[in-house]
Amino acid sequence: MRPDLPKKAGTGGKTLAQSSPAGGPQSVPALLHRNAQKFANAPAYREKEYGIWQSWTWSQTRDEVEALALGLLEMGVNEGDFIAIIGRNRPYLYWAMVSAQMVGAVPVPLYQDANAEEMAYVMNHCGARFAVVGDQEQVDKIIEVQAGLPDFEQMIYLDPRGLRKYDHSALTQYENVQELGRQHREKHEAALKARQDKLDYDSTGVMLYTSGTTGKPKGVVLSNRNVIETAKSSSEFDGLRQTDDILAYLPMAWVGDFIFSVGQAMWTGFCTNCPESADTMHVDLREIGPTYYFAPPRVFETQLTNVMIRMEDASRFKKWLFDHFMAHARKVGPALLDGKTVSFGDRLKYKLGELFVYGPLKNTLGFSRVRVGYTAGEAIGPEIFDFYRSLGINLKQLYGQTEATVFITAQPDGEVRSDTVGVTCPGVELKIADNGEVFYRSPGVFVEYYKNPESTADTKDAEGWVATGDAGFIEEDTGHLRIIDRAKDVGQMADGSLFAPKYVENKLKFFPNILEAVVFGNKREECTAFINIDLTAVGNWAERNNIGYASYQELARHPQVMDTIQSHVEEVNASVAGDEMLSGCQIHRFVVLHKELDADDGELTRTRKVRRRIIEEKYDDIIAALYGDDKTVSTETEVTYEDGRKGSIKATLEVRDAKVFPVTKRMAAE
Amino acid sequence: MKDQADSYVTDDGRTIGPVVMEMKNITLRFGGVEAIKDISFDIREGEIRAIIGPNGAGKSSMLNVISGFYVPQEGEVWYKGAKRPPMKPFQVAQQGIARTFQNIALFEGMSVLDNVMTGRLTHMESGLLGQSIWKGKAEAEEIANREVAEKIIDFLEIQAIRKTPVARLPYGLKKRVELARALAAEPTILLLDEPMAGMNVEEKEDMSRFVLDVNDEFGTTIALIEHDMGVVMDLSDRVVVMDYGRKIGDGTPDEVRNNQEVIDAYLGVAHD
Amino acid sequence: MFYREAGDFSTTYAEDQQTFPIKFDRYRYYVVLFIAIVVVPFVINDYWANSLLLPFLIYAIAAIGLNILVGYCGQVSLGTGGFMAVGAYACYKFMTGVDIWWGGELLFRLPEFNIFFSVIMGGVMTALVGVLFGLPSLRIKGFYLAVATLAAQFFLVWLFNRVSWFYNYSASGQINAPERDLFGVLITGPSTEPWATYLFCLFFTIVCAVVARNLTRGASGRKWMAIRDMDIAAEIIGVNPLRAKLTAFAVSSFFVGISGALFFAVYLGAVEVGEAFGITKSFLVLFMIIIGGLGSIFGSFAGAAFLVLLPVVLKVVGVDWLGWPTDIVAHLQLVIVGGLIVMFLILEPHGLAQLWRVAKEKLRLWPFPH
Amino acid sequence: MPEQLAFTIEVFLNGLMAGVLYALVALGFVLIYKASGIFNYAQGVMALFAAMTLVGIQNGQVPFSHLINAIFGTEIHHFGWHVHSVLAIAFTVVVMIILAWAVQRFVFRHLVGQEPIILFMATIGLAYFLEGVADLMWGSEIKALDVCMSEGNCLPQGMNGWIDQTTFDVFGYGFFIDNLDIVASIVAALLVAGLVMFAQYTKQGRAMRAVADDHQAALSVGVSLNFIWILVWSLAGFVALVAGIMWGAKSGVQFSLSLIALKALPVLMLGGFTSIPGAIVGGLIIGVGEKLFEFLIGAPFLGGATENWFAYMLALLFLVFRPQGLFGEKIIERV
Repeated sequence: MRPDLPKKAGTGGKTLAQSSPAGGPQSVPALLHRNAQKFANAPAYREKEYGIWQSWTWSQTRDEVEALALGLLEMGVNEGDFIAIIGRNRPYLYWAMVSAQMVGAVPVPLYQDANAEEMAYVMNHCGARFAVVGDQEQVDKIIEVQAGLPDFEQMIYLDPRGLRKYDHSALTQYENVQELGRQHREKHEAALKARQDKLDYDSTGVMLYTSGTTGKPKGVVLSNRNVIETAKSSSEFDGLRQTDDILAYLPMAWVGDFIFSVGQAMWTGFCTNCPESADTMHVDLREIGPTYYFAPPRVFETQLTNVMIRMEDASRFKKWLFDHFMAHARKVGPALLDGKTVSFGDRLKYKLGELFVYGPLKNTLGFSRVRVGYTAGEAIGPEIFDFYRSLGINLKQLYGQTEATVFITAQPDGEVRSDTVGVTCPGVELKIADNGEVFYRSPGVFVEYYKNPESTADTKDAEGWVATGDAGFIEEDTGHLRIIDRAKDVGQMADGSLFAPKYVENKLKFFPNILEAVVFGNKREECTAFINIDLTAVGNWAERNNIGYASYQELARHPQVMDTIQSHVEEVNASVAGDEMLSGCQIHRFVVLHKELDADDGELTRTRKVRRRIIEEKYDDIIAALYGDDKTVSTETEVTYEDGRKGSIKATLEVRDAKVFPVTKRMAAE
Repeated sequence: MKDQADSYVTDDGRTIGPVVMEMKNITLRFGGVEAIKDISFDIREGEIRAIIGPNGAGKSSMLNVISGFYVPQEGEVWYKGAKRPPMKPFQVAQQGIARTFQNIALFEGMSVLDNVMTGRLTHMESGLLGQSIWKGKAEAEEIANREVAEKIIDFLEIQAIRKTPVARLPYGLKKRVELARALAAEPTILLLDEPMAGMNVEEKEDMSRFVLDVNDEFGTTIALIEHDMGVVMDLSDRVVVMDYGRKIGDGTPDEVRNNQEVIDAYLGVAHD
Repeated sequence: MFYREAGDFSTTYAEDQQTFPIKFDRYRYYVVLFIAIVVVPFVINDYWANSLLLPFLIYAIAAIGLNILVGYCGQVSLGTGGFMAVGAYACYKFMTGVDIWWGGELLFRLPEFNIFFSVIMGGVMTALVGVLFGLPSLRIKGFYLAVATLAAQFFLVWLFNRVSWFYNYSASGQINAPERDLFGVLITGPSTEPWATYLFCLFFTIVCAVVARNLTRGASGRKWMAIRDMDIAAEIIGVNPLRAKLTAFAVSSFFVGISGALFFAVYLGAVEVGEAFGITKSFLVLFMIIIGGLGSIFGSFAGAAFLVLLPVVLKVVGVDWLGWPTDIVAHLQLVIVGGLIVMFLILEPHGLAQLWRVAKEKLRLWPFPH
Repeated sequence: MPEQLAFTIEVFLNGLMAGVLYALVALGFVLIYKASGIFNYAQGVMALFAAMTLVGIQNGQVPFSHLINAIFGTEIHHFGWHVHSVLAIAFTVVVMIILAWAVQRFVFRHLVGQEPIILFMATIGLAYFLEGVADLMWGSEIKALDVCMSEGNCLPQGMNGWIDQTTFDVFGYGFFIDNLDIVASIVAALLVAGLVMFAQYTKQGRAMRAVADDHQAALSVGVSLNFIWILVWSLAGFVALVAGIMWGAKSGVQFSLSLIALKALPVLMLGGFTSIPGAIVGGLIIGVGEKLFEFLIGAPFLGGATENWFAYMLALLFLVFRPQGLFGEKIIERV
């Protein structure tokens, strides 16, 4: 056994030890057993496969998981081993995680779209001995790097398609492992029981690698306490029920998915539904109609854009109906949702709207049944946010991170606003450092960064306070937390005033036409920006004004497009000017970038966060031009295509000057 | 040439069984014209057997003979070691021979799923009465066969269009659906009539992949027609080359590639 | 607009394959059934029964039958009238007791069948005749066949006209339905209650519709449609064409026979084959399925309803309101029906059913146009 | 020569004459079918329509008078003049041409490329429509039709179907045959010959056949489909008119007239839809066949009236053994 095994590590664990419930289930497997008793015949997992929703009850799930666990024992999995889990969201993979925990191993979910090198790094770092993967694609990736993985032994795959001719010495099919387990049940039953009994609040539940905006990913070790406590408190916070349904479609390697689809699911016993494939996601969402739903802002954004685009071709009457009632919804919808008093007439009219517009709309989007909806990860545009809420969808924001097992703050029903991230979740304490950085402490605080004590020390101090790396402040009157930006990105302009790029970028990204924006200005006199247009929205606009375009690049440099973007930029400047703290961050010059920022080019993280430093290096020539005064700049950029080939594109970009505004007093609109 | 009875293993690890179907001196005439002149060849279990030749070489006619649609004036068809008595196409199908068509012959009035289900018809025998009551045997049978059909649909990655009427599909997808329909019959021999006809490069690659996968996963014996030599050569284990209704070559792709007559036929002016 | 499908999903193939997979549709269907079975019988009166409901129900059966043959199997038949006649006369013979003669003397006479079974026998006999006239369909295709079926039409009508055995040697050459009852309730004869006759027909209509649906969504249905869409391909993938076509003819004729029997025994009561089951009847039913929608059970109902309603409406408007002479209204009706047929074939070859489908799609997508 | 035989021969002759008429109507079908692939069920109703129009014009009836009276409560019926037959026929021809144009313009132009069966159903609808219109225009009562070339010599005396004197005799046996039938069959025969000529030797005729063989090709050599279609519909209309006159003169103008279409169908099945000679031969076979059958078997043993179905049964049985008809050539099916 390795000395640095998380079991006995983690100050965070100790300080909060007393908060572990006496007798209650102390591990995820324990929860599973509880559910298999309590909700024996209630649906636990569903997956759209072969045209219908294949379903498993809790007791069936328990059997499946146990079979796999026994199989793992037979294959010689040791306590403390790491088992990589790679693939799209499928019940079998969730089970694999629980099985891993049952046998005292640690599940390590990885991003399925990670390339071979990224995988190699992670698997090497944790020294995974086993991997459970989805299909041939994943198998191939691992085989590609297997040579460089000394500890790696066995791969277990789900979908045998195309793998028949592979050398099976280090390759086993999932079903066969389960079969193996069932055969050797009595041989290992006792061992399995023993290993499960050893599991307690402080044993490791899961290890998740943070995509990390900079540098190599870090392995965040989460104990059962972290998982169960947060699951428990957050479930109570939102009154989640056993009868709820969620759609599991976000990367399994992301802490959110783990907490929703495993933590909370296990705690409350609700049903986790997996879509058939990426391209049937929306149909499946509509069929399942989840009651508890999470999506990052961009998903809601694209969806809203699509709604608007589709409404464009609607008949005049329908369009009128839509606009008319949506206007009304914006007026009273949110108020109704927050249970504020609304005049009878307005209620009646809203009811009508519900019949003609909101209801059908929610239905076609698959939101009819959503009782609790969350968005997080980045700031969401006010009008996007309000759109969904005015429909009567209880969409809320939360603020969290892997190190906190997600929940730091969240918006309670009735106190929902687009510009805050809510109040502290149960059991969470907050403090704001002088430089504005937000610190928290909670039962969810991670144990450690695996094999990385110094980073652990940097992030978490002796009392268990964890630095979020975000700058923000707490509103005195409401106690709501407001996030301005990444702390390290909050810099200073040459004149010493505050520079919060993210804050401005978000305001920009609130415009449907703008997909991404990167603002520069640290230590400089004025701010400038890169902008990516949204191909869907702008492309559609182009079609309707029959403007032909062959590529993103061509559309991006179309003068009319430039004009629109410029007007957006200037609007933002106007609103930024309203905030004296940040008024220095108005954008003086900008370019519309000739290519879309892309994770494959390392410009974004897999969770689509902007990688500033890399961009700054890569496009230094353009930045130079932004701070120079010539009207155009020619550049050449390397790109990676879908199939991994590299290429490069040349382009000449137009640099535009944007109108800036004098500092004004805070206006009501803000 | 290996002996008809024994089986061998290809270098990519597939087992090719003994001969499952043999054409003996087939001659087919339409009125005066001889579409096929005294052709003989065999198809081995689990192999991919290609029949190639320029347009109008009589490939399709040959396929139609195999699937019983044309009755040759002379010659015999041996199937699973027995001489095949003259039979109607549907009987041939019931014997486990499924096929696709050069110019797609899907049932335009039905959904993709229903089309694939028609492939299962040879496996369904509940009577009219049972069906009219539906509950019970008929439904059970329906569901059992639906499961098979769904596996095929999943295999060919057409889940997203499961319930779309085929009339609305683009050409490439239709081809795939037709393959699905043929596969659904779980045939002993699968006949593909120019599976790549009218496809662009990617579609051709996809189709080739599927053909290989089918042969791989289900060990289905495949006999396919192509006039585009390139595609066939990397696909098939053995190739018959036809020209003007005669057989001018038969053997592994390499053997055929170096066959002078074949080269002439292909370099010589194309005749339709 | 009224559809709320989120959360309405199927976890088994049985659920996925049911007739109304969408909850909303299912409930609407139950409501209709409830009204038809429970409410109507209490409010029905002679006028409604005889001028609308009975003909509607009976024609619906015929339309479903013909639709199976034409709409699903693609075999056009113009012999519907003749087949209905078979149903009617078979029913008549069985309810009055079939008499078998040999060489001029009566061999024996079957007991009189109960009206219910007489109707069934009407269907069975028609099925047999249907198969007989279906045999050529193997060789003859398209409208060669359509025309061939006229042979059935004319021959059968002639047969029932000439062979007095069929009308029990009555002087009038007509057949009259004697009084018959089911569980003591009069179903046929002059003194029946509207609700009784209505329920009797309703029963058959519902059963036929359900059976038709079950057949068309299962293996048989696919065989038929395969033949319809591309008979050669169908045969090559293993469909026995003769079998498929003959089953279609049999099932279709069975339904048509039932409707013929009901038409005679329950609705008209007395029939002169020439006028009741002439070629115009064949066309009428054909029109029903064209207007209603080929290859759709719902269409069969819609078409029947439409063509039953049309004359009534025209009469009410033309004769009762405008006070025009009846013959003119009758002629107008010809013009309108003919015009409608052409119009439908041009604008919506799939008939009312298609319009319905489209409307439904729109409602499901509401407020989006597509 | 025994009586029986003489009768038989007489029946045979009658059949032959009827057959010529069938052939004539059948020809109407073949023309349209060859040129446009439309199987025109409305042919018979067109005959009825033509005949009624002719009578209407002759008697100077006011079109739609009944309808007008019904709507406006007026009492108009006739213009009060009488139109000379030749003129009336001329008018009627014009009407039929207009009809042809209308049918092409408003119905079949919109159905181009539909399956034959759909087109067929459309013509059934058309038949209903026309019948309704005809009745509305001229009233549905039975009308006498007299076609007179000039005062006095009307050919032949209208509805006097009866035969009063021996038409001619051979070996002392009197053959009784209706003059009308003789005239009719002569006219019909002439017309048939004429049409065949037209189809074979005139420019339009050749164009017509070109279209029949291959639309695209015909188009490419600059044949106007539209024109051809209107042409054939007009021809069909003309044929209908003649048939209408013959039939109408014989048994009066009434609905039953439209049933000659039903008579022509089996003729076509027998002769094949596309073959002109087929139509003629088929017509004769059916005509003779049904008369003889009725005379020898139907009347004595089956209770008569077998003409109704005999033709169909014959055609049906025949088709089962030779689906492509008498003159059609075998189709090789391909996939």
